[in-house]
Amino acid sequence: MENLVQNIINALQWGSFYALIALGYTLVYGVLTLINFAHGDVFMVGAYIAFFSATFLLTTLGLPGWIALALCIPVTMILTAMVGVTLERIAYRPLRNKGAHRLYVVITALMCGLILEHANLAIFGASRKAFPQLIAEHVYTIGGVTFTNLKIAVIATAFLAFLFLHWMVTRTRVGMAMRAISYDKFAVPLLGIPLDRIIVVTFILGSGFAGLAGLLFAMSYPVLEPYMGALIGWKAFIAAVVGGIGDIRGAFLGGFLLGAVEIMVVAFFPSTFRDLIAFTVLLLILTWKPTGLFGIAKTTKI
Amino acid sequence: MSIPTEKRPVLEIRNLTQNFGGLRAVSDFNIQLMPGELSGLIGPNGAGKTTVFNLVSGFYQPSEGAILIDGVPTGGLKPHKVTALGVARTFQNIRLWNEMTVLDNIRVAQHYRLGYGFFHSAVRSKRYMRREAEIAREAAELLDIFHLTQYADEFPKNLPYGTQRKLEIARALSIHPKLLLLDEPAAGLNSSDIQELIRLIRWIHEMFAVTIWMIEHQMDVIMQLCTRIKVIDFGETIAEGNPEEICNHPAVITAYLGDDTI
Amino acid sequence: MLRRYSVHLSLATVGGLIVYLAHQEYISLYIMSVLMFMGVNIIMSTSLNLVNGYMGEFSCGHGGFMCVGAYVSSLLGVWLFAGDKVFGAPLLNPKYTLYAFPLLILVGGIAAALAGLLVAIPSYKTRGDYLAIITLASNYIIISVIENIGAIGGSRGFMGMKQLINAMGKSVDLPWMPIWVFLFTVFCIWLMRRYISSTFGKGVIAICQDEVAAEIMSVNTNKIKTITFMVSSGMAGIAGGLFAYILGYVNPGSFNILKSTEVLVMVYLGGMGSLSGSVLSAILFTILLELLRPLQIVKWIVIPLLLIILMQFRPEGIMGNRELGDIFPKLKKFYRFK
Amino acid sequence: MKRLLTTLSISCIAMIMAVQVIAADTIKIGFNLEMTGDIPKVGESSKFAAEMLKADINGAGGLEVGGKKYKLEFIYEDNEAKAESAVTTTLKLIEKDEVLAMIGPNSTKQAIPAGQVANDNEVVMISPWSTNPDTTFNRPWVFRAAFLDPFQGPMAVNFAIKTFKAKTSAVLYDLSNDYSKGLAEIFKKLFESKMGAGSVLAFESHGTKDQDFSAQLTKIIAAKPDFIFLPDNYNQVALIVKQARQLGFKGEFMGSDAWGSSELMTLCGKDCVGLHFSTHYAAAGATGATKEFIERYKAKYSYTPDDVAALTWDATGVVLKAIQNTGGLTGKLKKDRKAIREGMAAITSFSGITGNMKFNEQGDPIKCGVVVQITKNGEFAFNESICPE
Repeated sequence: MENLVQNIINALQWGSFYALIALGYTLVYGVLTLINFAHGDVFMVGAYIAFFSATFLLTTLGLPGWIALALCIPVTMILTAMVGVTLERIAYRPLRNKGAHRLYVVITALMCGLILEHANLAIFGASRKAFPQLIAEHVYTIGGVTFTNLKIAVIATAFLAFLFLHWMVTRTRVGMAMRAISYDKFAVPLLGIPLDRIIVVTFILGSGFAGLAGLLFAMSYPVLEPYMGALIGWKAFIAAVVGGIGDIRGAFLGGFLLGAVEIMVVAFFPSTFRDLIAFTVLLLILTWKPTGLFGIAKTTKI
Repeated sequence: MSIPTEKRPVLEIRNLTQNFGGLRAVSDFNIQLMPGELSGLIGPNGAGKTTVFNLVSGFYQPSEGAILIDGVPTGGLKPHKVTALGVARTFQNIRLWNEMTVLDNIRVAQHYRLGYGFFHSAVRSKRYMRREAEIAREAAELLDIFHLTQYADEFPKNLPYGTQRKLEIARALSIHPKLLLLDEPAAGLNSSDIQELIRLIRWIHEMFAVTIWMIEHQMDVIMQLCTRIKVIDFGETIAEGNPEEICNHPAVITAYLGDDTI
Repeated sequence: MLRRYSVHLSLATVGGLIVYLAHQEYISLYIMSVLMFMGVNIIMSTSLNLVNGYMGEFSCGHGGFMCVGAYVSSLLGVWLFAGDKVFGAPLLNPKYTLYAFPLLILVGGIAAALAGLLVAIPSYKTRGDYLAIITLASNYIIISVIENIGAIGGSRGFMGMKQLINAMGKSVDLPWMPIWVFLFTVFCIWLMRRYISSTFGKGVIAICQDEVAAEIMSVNTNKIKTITFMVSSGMAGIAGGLFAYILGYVNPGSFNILKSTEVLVMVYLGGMGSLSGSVLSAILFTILLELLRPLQIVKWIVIPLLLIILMQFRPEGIMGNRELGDIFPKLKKFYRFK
Repeated sequence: MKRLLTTLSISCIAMIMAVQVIAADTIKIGFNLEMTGDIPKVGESSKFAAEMLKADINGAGGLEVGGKKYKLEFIYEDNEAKAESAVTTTLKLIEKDEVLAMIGPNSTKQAIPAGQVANDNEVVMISPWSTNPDTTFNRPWVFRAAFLDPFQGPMAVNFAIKTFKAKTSAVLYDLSNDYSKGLAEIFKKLFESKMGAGSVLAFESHGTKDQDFSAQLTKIIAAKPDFIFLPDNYNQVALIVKQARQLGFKGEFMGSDAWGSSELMTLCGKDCVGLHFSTHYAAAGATGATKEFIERYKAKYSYTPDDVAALTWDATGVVLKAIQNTGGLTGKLKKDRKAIREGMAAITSFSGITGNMKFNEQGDPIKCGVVVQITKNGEFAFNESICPE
């Protein structure tokens, strides 16, 4: 029982990261039907930006941890958002304007991811970076269940981010424009909504939250390396699709679902079978619900 | 020689009902189409006409009722099997394979009677060569009949709209159907094209001796071509008869013009 | 008459020349190995193009099928002809290796084709990016299965294939691996070209362009999808078998997502729906990887950058969906892409 | 378009066929390293150590072989941590660059196929880091500098039973990493043979690039083992130890030589203080050549060398010694390579910075290992030395 509760907390924390990254995938996908394969690496860049700003604030300026953290969050989010927007401006938009098949943009995204990874490797070397401790970590044990203040913060942030994005998409003008674009990309410019500006906003949101995820990730798993975003990026993409890509609720739920499946398989089966069982479960879910959990079945009009 | 089928309907629909969730798109629909008939199905937008066609061509499975093609029930058959029974159709919005040549559009439609599979295509067996030659010849002949030979190597997307319609009908006929379903063939055509279309359908009807059932909004097309017309609204049959009867049927007028009795 | 067989003749000449040069050691083993991996890449990219280009799906787990082929043909080969600590003495006399080798590779291909069902069956209902995840999941599943079978080495990998190569060399003294790679590459392209140009195979393109119309116009879409996925993964299996014998060692880690994305890049670089484009891009990509080796880390910045720039200029890949014959019409005199 | 394609293909072929330049009076040694891909740090460390050695020897006028001084030329090739790339890289080094011997690849996935090629082409290859028996098995031309799992496994078992007084244990290893998996399995077998079946309470695995281990650790901690055996790479060790502490585990960890990186302490911090692991040498309190190596490396690259760096240094040293053993180079590649192979076999004792070693008939080193403890200052302090019987 204690084990189960403990594993639920583990799953929530791990799922939070998937969810936060998957949100970025799904936002961009919803607007552009583009699988932004560079997103995992944007997350990695976010973690590095967080690392450099945190080290700068802590060591060079000698600020106390909590102030550094408070400054770190906006700095990381803004800078990471800029990286995302830059990718969109220099790599995706020209291709889109040339009317390329969407999968060519996907491949371009893949290439951008490779460049980010290896540019990092070339510039900062192969040494891994240790993320400085910003806030003191407290381990609480209640009835055999152990958790830390950081874990709670991570889970809470994921929920807040989701609520914010959900509010944004359903309640604000920009969000409505985003949804309108996902329904009909050709009609929207006719209605006077500036398509490119909405796309930029989407990238800002998606990458900004990837940056936030990067910061939190670096605080929870303080070992940074250039390839850290690749695997988690792929998996978050999987989570977003299983949830029903293009839908914010789907990405959020998919992230937690994937986290839960991975953790629970390890908890109750031999851990060597983790990938085998976890991916079989996902395969079955998609065979059972061909458009993911929240995806709307596209009715073919004849 | 096969048994004469004069008395057997090409298409028989019995008590057809289709529900989408809570919505009843078609309810208790019945029809019998005799060989050689040219019949129409009309009704206001959203009346469920295309749904009936989709049910007949096997794209949906009916919630209730039965569809028989030449006496064979189609329940549980996939669309390509239904097509192989001799049902061809066209679509409201033209659905040609736009980046495949006109000739290939006709050739691919011969899948139901290819008579060879992957293995034969790999080894280029005698049977494969014979079948491909036959298909190519028949496709060329068909294009010739429809005066489309000049476009054989073009992509359909580059053809004028009227020609695309014609090609779609030619493609449907290339599978030698017993029953041809035309879903709004006149949609999007200008008046001179419509006149040509009427001539074309009439000519097809005689030339290929095929049973035709069509949905159409252009009343003059229906009135000029069809001998029998069925009207549905909200999935229910509201009238049936020859063009004249339909024109004067009060239920039809209400359905089309609304109940404006003051 | 001569023109009709010109393709066959030129292929035979090129193949013969390569074998002769290799045998006389005019081509160094290094270039030979690059050429062999090029052959493997050609098979991989053309076979993936069948699914991603011609059928319009987005499969990103091609490496998994390669893995199945690699493992099945090497396990079978070692079991029958070499014997090792897992299987004990060989079942058959190694001198028959030469005759059985193509069969071994084909069996690997067939096994991979069966693994292709893992993707083919969900594809009846699931499409597009959702199917992409299924392919990705199959890739993970396949690798995870192999990692969990301790008897064949798990993540330690499996070896012993070198003995078969030696046995073949003993039977007839020729550089057998290049010969087999060349023959299988030609065979795969030839088979796919025949498939895709037959009326039967054109059903694949019909599905890509309008699946509803295809089904209504009597194309058995489920059957075509199954066959296409199986052919595609089968070819990947053949490529995997060759890959395993070239290396003499297989490890499940060699067939992960990275491998799959590498193939993806080759397909889209060449152009969706163009076999010659895929061949060309596989050749180009392999050479590029080899030429830029001295750049070390920077290589992996330069190559993606080159590809991004290339895509800005040719947003439909090198060939688009055209074949060589469409760009050089004169070539059509020598062969018909029909 | 047409012209572009033609020019491109012609220029590509021309470049690939380009003739290499042969320099006289140099000794070329190839390095087949993982500079990109999964484990870039391993390749980087190897390269750094080799560069340092080269600078030393060339600075002293070169390597003296048979009375003649040769300049060293090290050729580094990136195998991208891919098996197929390792093979082409090996062939390139052997044929195009005409190296006398090859160092690397480090990781087994690359070392086994590369070893095959080196053996077939009769070039001495020495893998600094690969621990899989198959790398050198039945390959007279292939050697290694690291000790094998069957030696390191017992080291960990005996030490833990003796020092921790452990009766039960748990193992967490990397499923896709054959080094980790091999060591974990040997450990389990030995521990259970000594402490009885079932004394390994939990035997859990994770994937190579995993960052969260909470589920495995929850399971392990619930089993209440006396200590956790962790044959993992140092970067994962840092995460695992931290997460175990966060989950309330207060017991001991025992590690393997893959822990032996200075980065371990930057990444892990105070959580790792006091833990033990078996390795090739103890950096803290090292004396003589070892101490000198560590200090110079640290001065040059501003971090303490890890085991790969030290092993590469030794592996390269062994090869250079073998070259000297030839008693003079003829300039004929095939003959020289064969002489180097004989030179390798002739090494009766090589005193490297990771200890004294000689090679057995399989090309595996016979050398001692040490168990070190991590001190408060983050140094790896000598605790116990264990030599093969």
